[in-house]
Amino acid sequence: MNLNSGDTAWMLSATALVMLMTPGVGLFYGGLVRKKNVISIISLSFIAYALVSVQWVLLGYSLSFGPDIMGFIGNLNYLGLREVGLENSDLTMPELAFVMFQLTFAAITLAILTSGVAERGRLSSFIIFGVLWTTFIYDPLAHWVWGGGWSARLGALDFAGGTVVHISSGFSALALSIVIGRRSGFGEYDMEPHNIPMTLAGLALLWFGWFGFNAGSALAANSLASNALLVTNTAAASGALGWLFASWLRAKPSSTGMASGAVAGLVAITPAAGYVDPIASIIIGVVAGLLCYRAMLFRLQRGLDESLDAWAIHGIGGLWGSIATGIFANSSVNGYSGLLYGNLEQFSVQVIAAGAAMIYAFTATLVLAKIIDVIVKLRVREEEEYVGLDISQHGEEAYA
Amino acid sequence: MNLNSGDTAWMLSATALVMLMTPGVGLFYGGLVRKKNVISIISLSFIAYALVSVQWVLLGYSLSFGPDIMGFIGNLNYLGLREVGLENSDLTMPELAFVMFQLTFAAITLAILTSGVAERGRLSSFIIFGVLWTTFIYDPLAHWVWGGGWSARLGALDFAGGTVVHISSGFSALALSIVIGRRSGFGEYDMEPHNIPMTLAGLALLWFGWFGFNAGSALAANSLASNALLVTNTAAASGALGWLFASWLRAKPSSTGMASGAVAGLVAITPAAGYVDPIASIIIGVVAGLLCYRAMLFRLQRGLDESLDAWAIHGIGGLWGSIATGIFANSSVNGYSGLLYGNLEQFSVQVIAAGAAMIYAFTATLVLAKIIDVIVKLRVREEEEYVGLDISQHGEEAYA
Amino acid sequence: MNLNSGDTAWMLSATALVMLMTPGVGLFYGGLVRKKNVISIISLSFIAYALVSVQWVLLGYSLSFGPDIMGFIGNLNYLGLREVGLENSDLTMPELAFVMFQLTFAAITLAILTSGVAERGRLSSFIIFGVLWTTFIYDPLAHWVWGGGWSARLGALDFAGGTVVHISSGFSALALSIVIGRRSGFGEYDMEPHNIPMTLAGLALLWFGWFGFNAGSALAANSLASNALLVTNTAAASGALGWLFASWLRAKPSSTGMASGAVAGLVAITPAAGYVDPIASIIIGVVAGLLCYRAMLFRLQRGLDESLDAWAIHGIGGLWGSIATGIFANSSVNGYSGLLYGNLEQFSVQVIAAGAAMIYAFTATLVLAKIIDVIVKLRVREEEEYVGLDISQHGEEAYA
Amino acid sequence: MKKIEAIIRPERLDQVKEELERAAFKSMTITEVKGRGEQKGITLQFRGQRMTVDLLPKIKVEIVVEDERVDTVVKTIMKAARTGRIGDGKIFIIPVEHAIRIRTGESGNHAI
Amino acid sequence: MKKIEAIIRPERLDQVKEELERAAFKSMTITEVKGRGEQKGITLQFRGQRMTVDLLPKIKVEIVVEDERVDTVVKTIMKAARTGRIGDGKIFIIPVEHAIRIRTGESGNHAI
Amino acid sequence: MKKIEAIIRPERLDQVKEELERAAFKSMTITEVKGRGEQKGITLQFRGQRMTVDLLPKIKVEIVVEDERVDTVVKTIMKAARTGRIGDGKIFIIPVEHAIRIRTGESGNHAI
Ligand SMILES: Nc1ncnc2c1ncn2[C@@H]1O[C@H](COP(=O)(O)OP(=O)(O)O)[C@@H](O)[C@H]1O
Ligand SMILES: Nc1ncnc2c1ncn2[C@@H]1O[C@H](COP(=O)(O)OP(=O)(O)O)[C@@H](O)[C@H]1O
Ligand SMILES: Nc1ncnc2c1ncn2[C@@H]1O[C@H](COP(=O)(O)OP(=O)(O)O)[C@@H](O)[C@H]1O
Repeated sequence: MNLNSGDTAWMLSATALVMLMTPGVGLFYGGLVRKKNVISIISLSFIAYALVSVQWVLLGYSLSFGPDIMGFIGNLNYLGLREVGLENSDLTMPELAFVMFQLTFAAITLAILTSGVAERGRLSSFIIFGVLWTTFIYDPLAHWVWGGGWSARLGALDFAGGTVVHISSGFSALALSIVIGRRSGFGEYDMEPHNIPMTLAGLALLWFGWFGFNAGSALAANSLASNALLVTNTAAASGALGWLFASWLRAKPSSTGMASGAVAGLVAITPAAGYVDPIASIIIGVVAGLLCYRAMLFRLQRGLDESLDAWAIHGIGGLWGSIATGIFANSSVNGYSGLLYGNLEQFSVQVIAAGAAMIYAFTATLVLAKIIDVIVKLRVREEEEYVGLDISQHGEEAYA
Repeated sequence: MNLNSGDTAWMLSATALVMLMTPGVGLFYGGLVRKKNVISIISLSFIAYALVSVQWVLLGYSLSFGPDIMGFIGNLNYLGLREVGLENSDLTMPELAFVMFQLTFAAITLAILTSGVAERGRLSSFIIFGVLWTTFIYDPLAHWVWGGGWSARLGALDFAGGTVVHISSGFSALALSIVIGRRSGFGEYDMEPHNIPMTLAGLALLWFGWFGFNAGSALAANSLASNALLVTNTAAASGALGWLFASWLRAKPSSTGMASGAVAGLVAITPAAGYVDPIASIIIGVVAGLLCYRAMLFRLQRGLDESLDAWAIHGIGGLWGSIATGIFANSSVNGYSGLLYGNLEQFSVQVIAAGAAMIYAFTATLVLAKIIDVIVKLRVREEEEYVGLDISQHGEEAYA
Repeated sequence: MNLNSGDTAWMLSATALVMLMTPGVGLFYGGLVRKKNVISIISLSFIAYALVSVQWVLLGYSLSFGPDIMGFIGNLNYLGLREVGLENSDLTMPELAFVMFQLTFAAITLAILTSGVAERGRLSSFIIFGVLWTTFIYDPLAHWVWGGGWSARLGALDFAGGTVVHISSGFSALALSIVIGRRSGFGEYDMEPHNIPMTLAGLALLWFGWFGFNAGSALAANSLASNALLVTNTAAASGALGWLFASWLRAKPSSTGMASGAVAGLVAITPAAGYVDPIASIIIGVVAGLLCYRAMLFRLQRGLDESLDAWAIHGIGGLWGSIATGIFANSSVNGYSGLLYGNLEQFSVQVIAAGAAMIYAFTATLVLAKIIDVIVKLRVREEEEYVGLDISQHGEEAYA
Repeated sequence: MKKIEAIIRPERLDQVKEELERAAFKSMTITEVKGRGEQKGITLQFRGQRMTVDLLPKIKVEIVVEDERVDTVVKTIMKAARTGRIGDGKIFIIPVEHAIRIRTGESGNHAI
Repeated sequence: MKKIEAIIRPERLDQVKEELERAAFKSMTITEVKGRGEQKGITLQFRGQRMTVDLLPKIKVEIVVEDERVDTVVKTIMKAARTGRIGDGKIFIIPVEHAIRIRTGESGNHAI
Repeated sequence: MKKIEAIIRPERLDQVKEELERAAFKSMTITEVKGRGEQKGITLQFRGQRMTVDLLPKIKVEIVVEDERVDTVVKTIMKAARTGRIGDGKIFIIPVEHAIRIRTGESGNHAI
């Protein structure tokens, strides 16, 4: 296809928007941790971004989007972006723009799962873990869905990464948190968020950037992108209101709940954004708010210290969104229809694809984390955890 | 018309930019309140955004842009975005992009007027108020000016919302603050801003987002948008410098004054951005800075507790901008000319349109707020106000 | 050439992105200073932006891009943007969009050099200095490189401002810091950053905005812009990792080091972004991280109080980037080749252009700063410095 | 010498400072604290249930004075800090055996 | 009257508050402080070298009580604040000569 | 036992800590406070008018020691905190009747 300057313009902007989501995750998480760990958690997001930025150019793009090997992974043709022309026949934009757009997705996925090691993960071990995780877990998953892998061939729909980004990071965070163990003091005393306005500022960046994430996934400045933009916003709003009102039934409605609900709505609409209409997006968002709220309560009941709720919000929200795509897909939007319009097959395919992503991400992360833990220890020493990771990992204090 | 991918690309980006302004308002306000109310005021912005996001899709777009009823409001044809095609013959972008762009305007308008209930408004009452206000006050005003209502037919110019967004939110905030009453302690002891860097960060997001607000209102990526972008920036800069130097004559020049001046300049150029040239924008900005500064002093003299100066900045700035459009409109920019170029009629029309918006917004808000206050009480109880809204409305503390 | 809506769309977005970098600098610096000076340093960025916004429209654009006078500066043809049409035959976008895009570059350059007066500069003197500096130092430098001046004619490459923005601000900051002298207490006791998360938030805005800075400098939404986007990101990531690991050899790896490294990478790739390939960008970034880290250590050894390291990061990073362009330029990217591909001439030209910018910026700033210091004093009084600039210059306290 | 430790409402600090100044007491040290008294803070209603906000923000004002001036300081603070409602705070008097001015090394009553 | 000044671990504050409440001591003032004891904080290893983090965050709890209740308060705090590891903190007892309730002007034991 | 309460310049804290450590005093508690002394803070000029910044940031250092070591501590602090300019701060000595180590329950001089 020919290059289209409008499509390219939008993809450049969308890429910038998605990039900003990673520090958005950092700030969102940063506000939720204790004061002694805020530098650590924000830095982990940046470091995740930096590591993946380099890995993607050298290796990751090839593994994800290189010519298919057995439906599972791409080959090494594009190593170091060799043979990646500045233009690609399938796209209306330069291929490097596509490479870069996809890079931001790979990066934020790793950033999201820092939730699982929050306030106790060793910096050096996380660096090693991160590079391996993005290579062995993210890259194959991206290949399955977007790179021509088995999931794509099966006909699974994932518009902007419900499985690849959210199920994968959410369930990986859960696995990671199980391997690394609970924070010392968890369940014994309160670990209050140290700076809620920071979390809300993070939410602002996330919501903003998500427009690039979902509407950018149309890979063009067209009707589909416009639909994605609108439903993304509505789902976020509905998720925020859903969690707000649901939590209001039990206690005062917290702003962190509202924020979590908004993210839940954004997560859930991610796979669906190019397939569902605005009314469906309201339902998807509200259900995401309620469901992820329940998931969080469930996690707390079970004493699981997946500390910043990547599992409850991204994992469960992504699961719901992937399935919801199979329910609400409306052929008038993009030619695909879901259960609601009588297409049971799409629904089944969605369940299979989501389930496979979930199982792969969880299991592979469990194994990878365990191996790394045995070799270099994932967790800081007790006294390092006590004084906080900012001092013990970075030699800094956040606030003077 | 045909879809233009460049125009669409810009509108997608512009929409994202405007979206970010709402949390920008939240942070701007958040820095100005006391520590015990910061979560409340930031959350109000997000909640305003979420409420309007849903209302707009279900109802608001139809009331604003649906086929005209007597010049006053749109009909219900577009309820739930029924019959809103993905493409629209008047636009060079998908209509859903236009719907979403306009949504962000409706949302921020409600966020701005949270100034009037700052540090004392009940969350639940504000939710009810907000939904009704956007339906009965914003939607008609948007219809008057942009939806083919009487004001548009009269020939009033409002490029990006001087009347619809700023006069309406500013004067509504004033009405609201009168109904709800002063904060307890107002005038007795100082209520210092608790975090000025937060306010300055909010300013950054506002200034940034305003480029989408004004240059996006060209609805295309063209010369008009470029002119709007440039004059928006110049007016903001001039407003900042105007307020800075004016306040310097009385005391040390505060950063909050500089920030307020920048917003005043942005507000004032809003209706004018597609009609005036760069030199005019400097004048509009400087005058906005001086005028809104005086308005703030006047408000304080009068003991009015319109706490975060939505009235002084958005109300008076918007009034000035609407009139200034009638003065400085230069036909070389967009075919319209103002008083300066001998067109008294345009000037008169501007005064009428601005006056009508002011009166409608103020009066209707006064009535609506009073009714809601009688039924569910707009204000929290005294002891809730004393401990702060963060704890009493959200059960949270901002900083640990 | 004809207007292209896609190119225009991208330039409007890119301009907004670059605008956000200036408050990004403010926050980056704001986190690094002591609590008593945070309002001052953030405000200086905004004020720099506001001053240049007005100056650029009235005078600066003409001096930079007006018809050439002796290769040194533009003439006054475009004063007040007179004769600047809405369209320009060389561009595929409206000329006002180009004017505004360039404005954001001029503005941030002045903001960067506030590092040299941090925590001790008089507000009023800085305002005078700023207006003169941008007129006599920035505008000529921009003309040399981009306005058809001698450097351009010589064939020097500077894609997005390595010399104009970074060498110039970095070495000017150094000169300024020498004239104004060290902060009282410098070297005697620790002056710890007061809010590192603020610095990291600033980094987020910088990294994000830099996409507009570099990819926008393609002046079109095309392959070149896409290449610039990708290499910008990779260099930033590599710079962050480079500094992180280098500093890890000596001590715990600080987040401020990581952040500084990212900026160093961004600075270094700036002149090169349109000429080098992704692999080269990794090298450029890593070297930038190492080099600027060394430069910072050197500065500290020498007891130089160029307080926020504009010199070490922007000055040295810009120098490295300009030279690296002459080394790594790859003709497959944009038709130019560097030393690595046997083109010694390009390398020499780069050295000359960078050297000239460095010498001009340093010397002219030294003279200008000295003159202003003699006349109006650049520095606040000792007791004003002791209580902090927030109170003494703005009459405000950052946090209550 | 005594140290007067007054726990007051934050919104009364300016008034306390002013009144003390008028009474010629300039020196003081203040600390942001949180506290609760007998009433255990402030009780809010939420769906018929009570919820108590204890640990409200307070300001601790510390003033070291000669014994004979203690009374004046106490009275001055009481006048300025009193609103008549629960939460007005308390004043404690603590003995100080010695005071030294770091700058000059002066000690005793000269130092305060 | 005595002032009991207890420097405790921040993570134990809730427990200390609760136990004191159960023992009918509601009034208190708390301050965020930093401190170090004999062990000079916590020692970390970094490439074989030792690095000490002194000045760890602590909470200072101040409670003024009648002389005869000092013991109960001390015991209660000790019970609630103790983890058995270095850093548990200290309690200091300081004489208070006088206490005044600002709201009512009551003084002495009635005021605390 | 005495409590030494020193109000010092924040920028001198590191030096004070160091000197105390050299003199074998490791334990201390520090609090961020604001204060003013006789000079009422710092006076700035603004267009011919004077404007006073009172309540400058200070650090309160609290050290409880046996009676006989008070002098050493005071001298050490004075040496380290002194710049010779107004605002150097003050030291107050307050009686402590009792000290208890929470971890062990030890009390008296053993506990400090
Ligand atoms: N016995 C006490 N010991 C220590 N601090 C006290 C004591 N009594 C009162 N205070 C302090 O004085 C403040 C005001 O007390 P009070 O007037 O009883 O108010 P409230 O009932 O609102 O807590 C408390 O918040 C606390 O900080
Ligand atoms: N002699 C003392 N003077 C003042 N404060 C003290 C003294 N001893 C202990 N403290 C305070 O009590 C806290 C706990 O002391 P300790 O249990 O010895 O712990 P650590 O060894 O971790 O410092 C210290 O952090 C300090 O704030
Ligand atoms: N009488 C006093 N009571 C309580 N605090 C005092 C007293 N005198 C001095 N201080 C504390 O000591 C600090 C330093 O005092 P001083 O050296 O007189 O400085 P300055 O003149 O700058 O206020 C003050 O800021 C205050 O916190």
